[in-house]
Amino acid sequence: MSPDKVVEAVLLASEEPLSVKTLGRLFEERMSGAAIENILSDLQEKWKDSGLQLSESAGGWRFRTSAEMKPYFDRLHAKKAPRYSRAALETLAIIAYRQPVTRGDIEEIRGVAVSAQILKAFEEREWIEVVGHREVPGRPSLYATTVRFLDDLNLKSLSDLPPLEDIGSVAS
Amino acid sequence: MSPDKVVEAVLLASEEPLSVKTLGRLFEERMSGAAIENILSDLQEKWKDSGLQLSESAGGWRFRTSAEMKPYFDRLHAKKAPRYSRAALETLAIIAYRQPVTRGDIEEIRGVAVSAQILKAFEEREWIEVVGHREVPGRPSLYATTVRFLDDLNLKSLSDLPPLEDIGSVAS
Amino acid sequence: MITAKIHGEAMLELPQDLYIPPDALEVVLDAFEGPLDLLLYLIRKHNLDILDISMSDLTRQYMAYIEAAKARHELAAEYLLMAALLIEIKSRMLLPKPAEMDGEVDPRMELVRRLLEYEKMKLAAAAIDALDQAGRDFFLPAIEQDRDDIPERQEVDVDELRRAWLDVVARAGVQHPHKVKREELSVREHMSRILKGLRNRDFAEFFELFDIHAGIAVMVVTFLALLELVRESLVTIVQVDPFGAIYVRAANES
Repeated sequence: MSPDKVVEAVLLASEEPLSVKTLGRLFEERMSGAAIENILSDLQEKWKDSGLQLSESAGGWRFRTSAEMKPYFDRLHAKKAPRYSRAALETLAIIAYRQPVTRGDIEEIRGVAVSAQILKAFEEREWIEVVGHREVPGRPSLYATTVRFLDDLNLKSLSDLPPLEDIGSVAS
Repeated sequence: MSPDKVVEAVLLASEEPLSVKTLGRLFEERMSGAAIENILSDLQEKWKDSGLQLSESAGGWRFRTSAEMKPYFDRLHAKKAPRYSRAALETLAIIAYRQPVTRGDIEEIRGVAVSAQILKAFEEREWIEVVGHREVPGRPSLYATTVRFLDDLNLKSLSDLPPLEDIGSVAS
Repeated sequence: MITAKIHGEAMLELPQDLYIPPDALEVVLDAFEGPLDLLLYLIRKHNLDILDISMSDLTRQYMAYIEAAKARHELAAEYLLMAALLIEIKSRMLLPKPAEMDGEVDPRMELVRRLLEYEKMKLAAAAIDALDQAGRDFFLPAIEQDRDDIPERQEVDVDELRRAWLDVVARAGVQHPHKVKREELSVREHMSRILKGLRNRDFAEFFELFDIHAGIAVMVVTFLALLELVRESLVTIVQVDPFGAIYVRAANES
């Protein structure tokens, strides 16, 4: 099978994004990064106007459905994916923009208690993880976002998050 | 987006096989079974010589990886595998350096029983094989390593295994 | 900007006298994510300048709101804590400032900092929610891989094997350990090879076991392997007639 067909099939069948390096290792005679990148750009071109798109995010390369496909999937899935509550989204935003943070830090910013369930739900989705502990009494866990979080939002890095708005100037 | 592209993307991104009827319902103006079947057979033709095949199973239509892709997935998943236990490694080392040996020989050298599972696992991996039997009561199997073992460890022959000249100093 | 909704209608005006229909209070309260959120709402609704908040206006509106809410609702402690903070800031601002304390920090500053940080995060939350999300706005290919018969492949490298062997020997407390050299390993390799060759047959002719093209060294090693196999009683060598053909057979075939 030709290398481009192998890469295409592996990317379509992989549960996670794959790096150029990992893709190179697919072949008995390891393939150079440049050769893989050539294949990737050919594939990107090939799939350009279709329902799937080859795109790069933090974890590497993978296919994803294109925006035009959404209505079809909405018809296919009886239930729409639930949206997160405002409390959950604010918690996630604080972790994403202010990481690493403790639960106490989040509560301080939001001005209210943060339920353990919210943190657990994001941990189970592998969007956040404990990256350490702050050396204060109780050694609270420090949370940060994961590569999976970036992948699921199709971002290459944290700096691709929407920029924080400068509200002070908006208000005055 | 053209109907064939929609069907292709939905099949590629669906976790379950989809029936012709379900595929017909994807479209605002429901599509007839005959029209969907046309699309499916075009897609089957399109993907024929690639790493994925469109096939029909009991639950409906879905893409699956073709048989030729297996070695690539093997390589892809191999690197994430856990490491062997100490008992397994020692058993393998004894077979490699002292072959041909019986299970009794291995137990004598290690000083503890060797589980049948360990030998079975290496046999299944085609790293060791029974090359004969020792003519003692019970006629125990004699194990030796295989060519596959050498290939997998990237050795040309057993004499490429690291020599053990410094062993005296370790043991005394 | 917050849009608190009462009975599905955006509550655009918070009346100055703060009359809120009693049955709407819970709904209103639920629309806020805490005291900071409520304060931001009041500030933005009344076009107060967040950098120069009129503490008496803000405090009055906040107090009126939570007084009204308290009548129906067990108010979360955070709301009361904030009330206390607002009153404290207000009273500190009312105190006449002695001349030498001109440099004192504006008591509102900490509150403003928190409000700005909270509002930033609130907008960021909405911005994150607006991003395309896997499983909601786009989907990932989900193709079943033929994998059930792919065994788990553990890794091993040759150095690990070497260390494992050294450990075994060390543990066995062998006084004069066998030194395994390259030559000996080739002998062992040929021992295995000869046994493999004899697996499915009664015997092999002696000369068959030697590959005359492999060079003299390999032939010697093969011969040594054969001798070792005999010594370990793993094969027998038979010669029926003097100077006749020599046959090698696996011991178990006898």
